Amino acid sequence: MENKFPVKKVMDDEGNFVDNSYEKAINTELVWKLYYHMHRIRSFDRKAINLQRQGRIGTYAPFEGQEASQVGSALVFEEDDWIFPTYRDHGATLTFGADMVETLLYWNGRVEGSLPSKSKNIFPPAVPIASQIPHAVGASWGEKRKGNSNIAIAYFGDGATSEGDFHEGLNFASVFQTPTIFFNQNNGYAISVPIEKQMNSKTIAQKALGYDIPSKRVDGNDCFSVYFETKKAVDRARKGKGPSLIEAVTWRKGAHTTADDPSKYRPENQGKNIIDPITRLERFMKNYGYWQEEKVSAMQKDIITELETAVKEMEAYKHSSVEDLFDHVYSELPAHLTEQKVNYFEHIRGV
Amino acid sequence: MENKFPVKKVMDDEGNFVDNSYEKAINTELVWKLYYHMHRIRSFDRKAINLQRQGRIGTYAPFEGQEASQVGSALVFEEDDWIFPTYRDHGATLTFGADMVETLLYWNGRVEGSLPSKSKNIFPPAVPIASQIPHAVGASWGEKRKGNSNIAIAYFGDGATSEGDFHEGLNFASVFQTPTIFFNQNNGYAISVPIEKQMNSKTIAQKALGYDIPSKRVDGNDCFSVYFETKKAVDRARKGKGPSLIEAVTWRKGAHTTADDPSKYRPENQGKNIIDPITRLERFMKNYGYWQEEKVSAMQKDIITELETAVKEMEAYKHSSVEDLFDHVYSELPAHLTEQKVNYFEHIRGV
Amino acid sequence: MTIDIEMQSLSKKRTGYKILTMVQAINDGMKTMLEEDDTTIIMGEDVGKNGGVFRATEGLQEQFGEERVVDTPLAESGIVGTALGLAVNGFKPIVEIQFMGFIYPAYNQIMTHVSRIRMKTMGRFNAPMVIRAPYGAGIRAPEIHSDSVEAIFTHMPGLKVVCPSNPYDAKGMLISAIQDPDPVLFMEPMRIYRSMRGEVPDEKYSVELGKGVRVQEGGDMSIFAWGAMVSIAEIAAEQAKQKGIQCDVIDLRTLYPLDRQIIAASVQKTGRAVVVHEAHSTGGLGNDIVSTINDTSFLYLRAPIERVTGFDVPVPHFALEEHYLPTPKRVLEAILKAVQF
Amino acid sequence: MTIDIEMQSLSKKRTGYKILTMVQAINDGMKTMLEEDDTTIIMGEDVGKNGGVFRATEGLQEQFGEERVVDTPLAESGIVGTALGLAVNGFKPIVEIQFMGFIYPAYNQIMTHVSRIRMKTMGRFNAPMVIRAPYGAGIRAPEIHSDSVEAIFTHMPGLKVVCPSNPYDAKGMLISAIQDPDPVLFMEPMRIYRSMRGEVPDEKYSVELGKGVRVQEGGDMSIFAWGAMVSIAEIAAEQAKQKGIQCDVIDLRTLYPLDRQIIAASVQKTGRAVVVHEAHSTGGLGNDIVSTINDTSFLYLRAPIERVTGFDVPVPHFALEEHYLPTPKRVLEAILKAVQF
Ligand SMILES: Cc1ncc(C[n+]2csc(CCOP(=O)(O)OP(=O)(O)O)c2C)c(N)n1
Ligand SMILES: Cc1ncc(C[n+]2csc(CCOP(=O)(O)OP(=O)(O)O)c2C)c(N)n1
Ligand SMILES: [Mg+2]
Ligand SMILES: [Mg+2]
Repeated sequence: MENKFPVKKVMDDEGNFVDNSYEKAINTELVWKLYYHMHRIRSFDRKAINLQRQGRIGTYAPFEGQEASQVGSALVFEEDDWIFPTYRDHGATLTFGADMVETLLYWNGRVEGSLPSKSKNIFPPAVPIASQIPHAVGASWGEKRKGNSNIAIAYFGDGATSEGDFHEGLNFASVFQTPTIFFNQNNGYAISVPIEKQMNSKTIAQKALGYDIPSKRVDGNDCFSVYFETKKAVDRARKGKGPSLIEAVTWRKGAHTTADDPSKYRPENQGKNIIDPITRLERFMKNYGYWQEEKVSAMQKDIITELETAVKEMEAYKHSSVEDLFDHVYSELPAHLTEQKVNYFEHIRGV
Repeated sequence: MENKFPVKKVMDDEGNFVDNSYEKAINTELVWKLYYHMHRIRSFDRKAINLQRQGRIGTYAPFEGQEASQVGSALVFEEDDWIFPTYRDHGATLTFGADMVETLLYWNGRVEGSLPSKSKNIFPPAVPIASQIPHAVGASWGEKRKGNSNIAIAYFGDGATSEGDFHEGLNFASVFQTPTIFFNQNNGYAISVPIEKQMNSKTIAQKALGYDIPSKRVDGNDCFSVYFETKKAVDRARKGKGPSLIEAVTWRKGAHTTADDPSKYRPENQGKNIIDPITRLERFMKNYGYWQEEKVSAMQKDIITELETAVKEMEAYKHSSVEDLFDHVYSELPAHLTEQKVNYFEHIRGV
Repeated sequence: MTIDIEMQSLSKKRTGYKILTMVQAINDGMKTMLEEDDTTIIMGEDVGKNGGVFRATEGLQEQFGEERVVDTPLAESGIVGTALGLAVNGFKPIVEIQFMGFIYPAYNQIMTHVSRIRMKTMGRFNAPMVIRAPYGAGIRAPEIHSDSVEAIFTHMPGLKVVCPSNPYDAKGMLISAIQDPDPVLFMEPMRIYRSMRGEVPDEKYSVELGKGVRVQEGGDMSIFAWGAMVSIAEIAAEQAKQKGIQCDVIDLRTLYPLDRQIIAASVQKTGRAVVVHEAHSTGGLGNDIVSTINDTSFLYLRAPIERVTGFDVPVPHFALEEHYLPTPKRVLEAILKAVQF
Repeated sequence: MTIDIEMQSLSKKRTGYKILTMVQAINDGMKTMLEEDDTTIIMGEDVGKNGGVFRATEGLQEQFGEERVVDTPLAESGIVGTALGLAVNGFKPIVEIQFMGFIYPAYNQIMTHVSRIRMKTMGRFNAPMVIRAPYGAGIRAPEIHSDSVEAIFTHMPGLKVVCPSNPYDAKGMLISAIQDPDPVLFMEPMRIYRSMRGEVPDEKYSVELGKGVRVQEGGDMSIFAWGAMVSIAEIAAEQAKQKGIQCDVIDLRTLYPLDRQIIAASVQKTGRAVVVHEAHSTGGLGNDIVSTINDTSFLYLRAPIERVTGFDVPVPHFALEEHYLPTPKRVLEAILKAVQF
């Protein structure tokens, strides 16, 4: 099966074209957009880890190593598309337009962080694995029913493919030919469980065969390959040609979350030979004359400023309101909940 | 995909060999065993429908049309194998050795009917669709762990392939290489929903590709094809070579259950050109010199006697015991349940 | 034949009304909303041509087309999860779960998403969807087909749970449920799907969710029930009347949020209560009603509250189901026990 | 360092005992049974090399091998369903569900098969399996990780539900659960996994399921709690003592079947009761306890029973979890309210 799903690459580890047919499609704007966002989300990611270590936010799920997959895909989507992320896809949502302060708030246990205040259709990160997959099918089916060309993307990991909801979602998408992109980041592990124990098959792409859904394996550390293959799938979906599955073969460089210790289960050198996705793009930029030292440092400065401002805003954010515990459960507070709320406020005030 | 999974046939609709390589493997004993059991379960099935119409049993799920699939597969299994049937697979369980009286009791709402008193490893018919599939994986995994060569078979329908448990079960079997046979009867419908609405793929066999589980499509109305392909899968499993999926393409001639009216959703002539599996075997028997008129009538007489005796026994069966409502929930009756039971018995006695 | 003639004549009694069974009233409620609101869609197993295994969606696909009345694959989690995706994108799905005992595969979707999406997004996304589920024993159905599991849903903030006991309420409450901005689990007592007929207005009307109703008035005893148990309670109340005991029979109708006011008002009048439900005793909603009375009406109570429920055993295969289910006789005994305390 | 030295010295106090945290005691319980009984196997996500996300299975795969301590694919329904297949075929699976909030996908398997297989087969097949599930809020975990949903399992005849509150009980009850011929849901209060240490015998011992225990004695008030709420109840009881109110604090330990005797005996002594649990109020087990008191001790009651519970809202994101959870102060107020009634 592996032969049937070769890993599609546009550039190699050294940043050289493998597939020259993309030469025209790649231009300064795209290169810098990819580079900027990958940088931006990596800085965010590292900052967040630090904030967690300092106790300034809660448990955090880092995505270092997966920037090409997240940025390369997220840049394809348009304003009215729908994104259904997991807890590890805030690189993608930030790229798509989620607010950075709110993203930080999420990791600080604030409900304000699980919805984008902007009018973007970003779903709260799915915590129960694979549960978001049917949602993406439903939302994109809605777009199709309305006669729009908007699509939905579901992000999910290698581990998620084992859950029933993955299967049910794909089957629904196939039957109703919904404009859904199933975007898998195969990062090698589900917490401590390596993919060899998660499945006996060598690829995730082949799992689409059972539904007659077209699928592709792409080098998830090659931002171009991710970008262009996702784009093809998206264009297909917009044209009413139905769902696709993309397996982005990537690598979780760090821990599952800040509460996890990969040295317990991962051989020390595993993955060390994998070239970092940002390094790869840098090599490409240098090889093909896109590199501009000053532009990079200006960019980095901007990102740091943005980040620091966001962290400050997060920390200065108005305190959680206890009302919010009660007020968003129903469209109108039912009587018994009003009573619970009133009693609790009396309790707080020491009445 | 359909081309990749041709429907394997040993004989054609006229009862002529399509694949002569089986000529040696087919002998009088096998032919008559198949014929006898198919006849027997059909007689049972028709009797059961009548009993239901007369209000002598409850809602009943007929399997007419699927006899070759059920008998052809069930005859392959051995004493210590495990069978996980659905509500429509009592043709298979009867063939495997389930008691006929108990089978009737099941359809009369008696819990006594959902376990075979014989020491056969037949699970109670699974009512929640696809839920038995992981059980079969677990039980056969148990056999493997014990170092036995016993296997387990899960029977399930085309509709069942849509449920998450189908997917999770196949993945577990693939990962742990359990000796499990996933035996699908694709009878064209899940109640009123035709397979074209159940899935967009043309075959069920292809659904095994995602797990690297070998699969075959067989003519489910050709008892030989079912028998020999199941045997291959079983032999493989017994040798420690892991699970297989078999799609038996067959046809539900009647209603989903006696409470169902297929004329509401099925075109009148649909399936009328499908040659009945028993007719096909009869043609084969006549074509190849197996037919013996007297033997057939003797057989039929025996079956009728067996059936009538079974119905009598079922109707003379000791009444349901109200104790059974309480006594098998836990290994020991907990205090609160004892109290409920005692109170209820007092209530019945009018104390 | 006789029945048809009777129906005919009954239905002529008042213009603007039809005499319908409960399942017909439910059908009528869906039809009303499909006509009125384009975003309403029906999804489920066998809801299309077949019109549902109970014929609740009969004729609707024919009238509204395959786009509005959708036969889905056989996968409850997929159905509910997909419906949620549609709901947040502006649709109002009415999901049919074929029997309540088959809702369990969808439990994760309902528990972690459908009921929480409003809270998770502070109202930005919400799930105006209805999950219809025929429930309960008493029709000689196969195993698992007869479960009554409201209690695993009344412990799920964000969801509303309702259960009508007659055709009029069924249509009116279903329309309310469809129009409700929150997700509603709509339980349908299949035992009385067809066993009872009643006047149902032709037009659109709604019955407010969250409100119980007194179906029989009396000062000696409060009986609380819903769904198929309401008529059991009524029969027992009639029998109690023969013995000089006047019962207040309350059909709770909405199981979450409970109408605590009607419960308290009745018990404060009678001082005694019997709760009747099909579900198991332990963990059953009856315990919530006991608590409600404890919380609101402690000083009024003159006897322990009696609960007449299904036993703490799995709903049995149907040969024994009559022994599992509450009967008028069991209810009457509970009434007498409370009166004689 | 200091803690280690302290542990060292504490553990020298008595031979045959170790000072363990709850999660270590659970580990010890599993180890004991893996050693004793070859048919015992551990299955779950990350239970192998990683030793579980809470380290409950730490070292067990190393000691007993990959055959006995099995990392499974990420699929709760598959895990439980497969475990049931193993259980009916002579094995004793101990299933780890990573967090109780992820048990929902397995609800169908537990509800329709695990809890019913004995009844369906009149005892021919049974499911001697344990499902371990860390539950509860208070550790700043992400969404869904903090649910307390015993009530959706105490409404499921055929299953037992237990929840220890200290290391000693944890090991002893886990051993009982593994040896029990019936399926047991073993809830582990992750909030006190490591926050408390206690003496745990090295050897195998068992704590009987179905029995609560009095952890503090008093005649004025009964407090019922389990798991992480026991120490909350104890703190409140201490504070009440300062005010001259003596509380009976009962750790129920087994949630199904409830120890009704200990509940009745305590309330019949005190005439007043407070129930404390993390789960939502409506549909919560607290209501069953109220019912049990109603059924057994009506005439003894001198005040309405108070319930201090999680609110009827989804367990919030952690910034607000302290407001969701019962606190000693809320319990104390309930005590005073009942006393002053
Ligand atoms: C239903 C469910 N079960 C278990 C978990 C606990 N859990 C959180 S992340 C995770 C691993 C997911 O792996 P994968 O899908 O590969 O995504 P990744 O974390 O690698 O991005 C697990 C088991 C969960 N969140 N939901
Ligand atoms: C989880 C679940 N959902 C729904 C049902 C109701 N139901 C019973 S049989 C059936 C159709 C099954 O179709 P298929 O798997 O093709 O088997 P067949 O009946 O054709 O043998 C349905 C939907 C059920 N039993 N379980
Ligand atoms: Mg992964
Ligand atoms: Mg079928």
